[in-house]
Amino acid sequence: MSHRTLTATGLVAGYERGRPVLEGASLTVPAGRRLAVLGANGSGKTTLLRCLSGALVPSAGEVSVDGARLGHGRRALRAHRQEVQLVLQDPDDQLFSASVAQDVSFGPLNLGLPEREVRTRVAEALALLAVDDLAARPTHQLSYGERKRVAIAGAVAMRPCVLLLDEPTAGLDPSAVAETLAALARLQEHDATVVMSTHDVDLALRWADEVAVVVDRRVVQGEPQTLLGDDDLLRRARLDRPWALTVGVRLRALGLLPDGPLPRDAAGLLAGLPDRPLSDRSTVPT
Amino acid sequence: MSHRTLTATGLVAGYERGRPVLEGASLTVPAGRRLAVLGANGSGKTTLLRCLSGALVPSAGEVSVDGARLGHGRRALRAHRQEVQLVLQDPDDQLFSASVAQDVSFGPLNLGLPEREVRTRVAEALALLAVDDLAARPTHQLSYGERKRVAIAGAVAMRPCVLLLDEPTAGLDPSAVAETLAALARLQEHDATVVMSTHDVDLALRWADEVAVVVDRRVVQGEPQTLLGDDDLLRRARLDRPWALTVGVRLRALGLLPDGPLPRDAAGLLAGLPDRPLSDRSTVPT
Amino acid sequence: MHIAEGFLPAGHAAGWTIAAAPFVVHGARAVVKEVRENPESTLLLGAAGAFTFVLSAIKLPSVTGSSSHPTGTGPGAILFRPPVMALLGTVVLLFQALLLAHGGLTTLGANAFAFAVVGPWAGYGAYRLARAAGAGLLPAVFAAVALADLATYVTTSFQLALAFPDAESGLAGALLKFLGVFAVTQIPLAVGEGLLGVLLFRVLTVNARPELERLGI
Amino acid sequence: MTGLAVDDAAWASAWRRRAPGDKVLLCGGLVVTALVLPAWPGSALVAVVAVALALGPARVPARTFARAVRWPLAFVAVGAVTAVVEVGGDGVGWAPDAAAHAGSLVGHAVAGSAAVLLLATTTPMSDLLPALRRARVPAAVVEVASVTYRLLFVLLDSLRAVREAQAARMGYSSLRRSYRSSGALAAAVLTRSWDRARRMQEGLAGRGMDTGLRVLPEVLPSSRPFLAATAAGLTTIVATSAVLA
Repeated sequence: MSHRTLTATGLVAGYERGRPVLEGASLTVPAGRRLAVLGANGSGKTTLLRCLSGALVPSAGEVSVDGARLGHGRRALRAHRQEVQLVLQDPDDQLFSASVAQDVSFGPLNLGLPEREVRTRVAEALALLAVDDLAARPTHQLSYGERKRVAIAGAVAMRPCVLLLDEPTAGLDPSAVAETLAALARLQEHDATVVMSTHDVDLALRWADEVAVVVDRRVVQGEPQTLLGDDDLLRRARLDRPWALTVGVRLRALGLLPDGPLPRDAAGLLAGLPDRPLSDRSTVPT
Repeated sequence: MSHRTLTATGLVAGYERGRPVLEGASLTVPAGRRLAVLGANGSGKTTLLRCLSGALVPSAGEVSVDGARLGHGRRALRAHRQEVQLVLQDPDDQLFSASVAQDVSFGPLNLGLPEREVRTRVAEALALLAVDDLAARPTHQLSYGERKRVAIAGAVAMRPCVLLLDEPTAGLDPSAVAETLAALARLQEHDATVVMSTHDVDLALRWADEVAVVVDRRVVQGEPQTLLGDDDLLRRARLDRPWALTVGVRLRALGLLPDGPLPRDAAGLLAGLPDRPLSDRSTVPT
Repeated sequence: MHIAEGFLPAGHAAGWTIAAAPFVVHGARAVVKEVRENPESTLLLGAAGAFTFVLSAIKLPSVTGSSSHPTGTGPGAILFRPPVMALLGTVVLLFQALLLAHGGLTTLGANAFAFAVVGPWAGYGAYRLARAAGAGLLPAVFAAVALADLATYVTTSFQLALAFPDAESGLAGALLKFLGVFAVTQIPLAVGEGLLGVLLFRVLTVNARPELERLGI
Repeated sequence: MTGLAVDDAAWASAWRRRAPGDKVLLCGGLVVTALVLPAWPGSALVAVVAVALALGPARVPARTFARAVRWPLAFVAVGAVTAVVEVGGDGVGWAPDAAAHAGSLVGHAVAGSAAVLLLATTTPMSDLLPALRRARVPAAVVEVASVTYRLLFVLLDSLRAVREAQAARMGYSSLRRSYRSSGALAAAVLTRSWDRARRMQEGLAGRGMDTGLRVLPEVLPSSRPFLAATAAGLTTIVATSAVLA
């Protein structure tokens, strides 16, 4: 895997009741950084990811990789799919073989790789997702969280430069979310660029280097701290403000947090707060 | 609807790989209060709700309403279902009709009610869930959040005393979660007791009057502030501590929050914090 | 290819409706009996109908790249038996007429006779014969599904020939014409559908063994 | 969820609130008229009326109507040409009355298809199925058909999603792989349909599914003016046809 910059320009796509879900949406997936695509249900997050992956051909606009425009031909799509992989939200849409290892081998086999190479890739993908112990298990016996990770492994075995994940943490309990995030961190170490869609603003603030908010059929892209603190934008996008920013801003106003970026999560917030009770502070001169 | 107390005692149920998912689980659903059933994926939350609703017959233990034990006969079950309704996590498991209004009419018709009364109940249930504008829309055109609320309406039209909801907010964006919680509040005003299962500890802390944590095949029940602050219990249940408690405890230690129960959410936390910057405080004597 | 609305003369449309009726009514009786004994089988039968509809929406891969769809009734005939398929197939044809504009209402009887009666019976017959002759499951499935597809289009050709006999060579000539257009071109597609059926059952024998056993396969 | 264009049109049609019985009478009348009258001018009139009603008062999108009518047109074209080709001792040629015969076939079929499409694009299936019940089709059959209608959208969604996931992993990059993927796709949809039926059974048992899947159809009152206009219109078509012929 190596770094590629994936961009979308002026996408019009995904008609619903006579109007496109996206109308002039542009996005740059920064190579090697973590991008969270945020939006309410039905805002067009999935449509955007499907366009980026080549699964959906936009009726206007274009998708390109390192500046090279994605064509509509079979061959162009084939090349694109080796570089960009999309993992759907529902793992059952992606798991159709009897056993985990068989399922993960589906993509590499279709690439026409020799058996030895396929085995290597399957083992590598399973290990990266920490599901190697499930290799011989039938897919229908797995828990939901396990199925989600196996579905990701199926895409990872294609060794894409950019991995697009549609709601990878939806429906997962906290420990499964932590395991998924750890797996994504390992993927990044293997030079894959990871994009995830979510409506969990707290998760996006905690995880992402950059966020793209899908709002009013377009995309607004920027720093998490800036966009997720923009109440007007969040209202239009039907999203909440992350609690860490709400509380962080107030604590900073109270003079309790040091300068610099606001904390992204509870651990960061606690680390920023003073150690001693404030009653000490008011008595002991600093 | 009227208040009934639903209890489960010593439930053994839901075999998986040779061992029951619940092994001696007991729970009291307090009439008229909001109960959140918390647990990781696969811990047995759904099994517990299915036993309570009568959908699953436990291999040991019993379920009772106001002290009357639920029998296994058809008639007993029929009576029980008029008092206790379970809404499944996946709305597509419950919506069998293509028309929203027709689907909601199914339960009341099965109660043998006259047509006029059925129409009243359908209208009432749709209004309570704020989905009356969807009555004439086909089920397959609804969004996931809309389908979830229509599925709840189908149960509400039975006018149960106790409504059990399996993960009613899973997969919903913040505005859909807010709409669902508002609908549940309206149900409570109609004297229904509402129980929801979730693994979202922040939501449970914010919403519930009482929580039941499913852990080690049993149930631990108590006050949200107590149980959700119990790190040992949370670790065993593979759950996180709610951020509001983590941050609240620290802020209280710093002398920034008044005595009494800790805040449940960002709004409560902000309300408890002092208004003026602390630098003022240290200069102006109080 | 379903016979479009208005294509058959009124007399033929009525005649084929009468010809299909006993089979469909027999299927309806079987369904009513099944539902009376097990109310929950309504859902399983509905799911079977939906599967048949969706199966016919799968594109059959072909060398030429031209897309064509399976009839979808072969696997159903093996899994759910021809009487039930007579009803489910007719329901699916009604849905295809009203949701996709494939086929029609006055031609529903003729289409039902070809797709929901002859196809499933021919396929099921082939399946039983092959099994009785000691064939394995997958060869029997291939024979059944391919034959169900082919028999359907032979029947359609016959229906059209009967309606539009050749001015010079009569019924025989017309049959030759329609077979040439609607059935001979169908042979590769029938083979394709048979292959699809084999692949489908091969996956099912691994992934859904208990269900197959419950259905007696 | 993604729907079917004709079904979407039916739910959004301006005639959605009209009584299904009224629409069945109108469209049934048009179909029969198209079939029994001579193609010119009878069927032609029916076709014009059906298209005008759909695009006019019923406000069906022209694009949807045009796209849907392509299917029957394809069959009609192939079928009509085959019917009027003559196979004789001296090879293949046009029958003597080929043009007139083909014109008649095409006329009947296009008019009939347009009339059925008028019904299809204005009346959702869930309005028509209760009408079947009134036509004394057994309840169990109507209920199976309703479940089929609901589930086919659920399964079509699965079909599209699974196929897309397979395509993303190159499952359709050669003929051989396409067959394997299609087989796995069919199996995935079938096993899901079974799962879904099982889970639905529990979901519905809680609401008392001991007595079948009875639901209360919407009250969509019949309109006298609509029925009167239907009768008058059909009579006019028959009369005009007789006069012109």
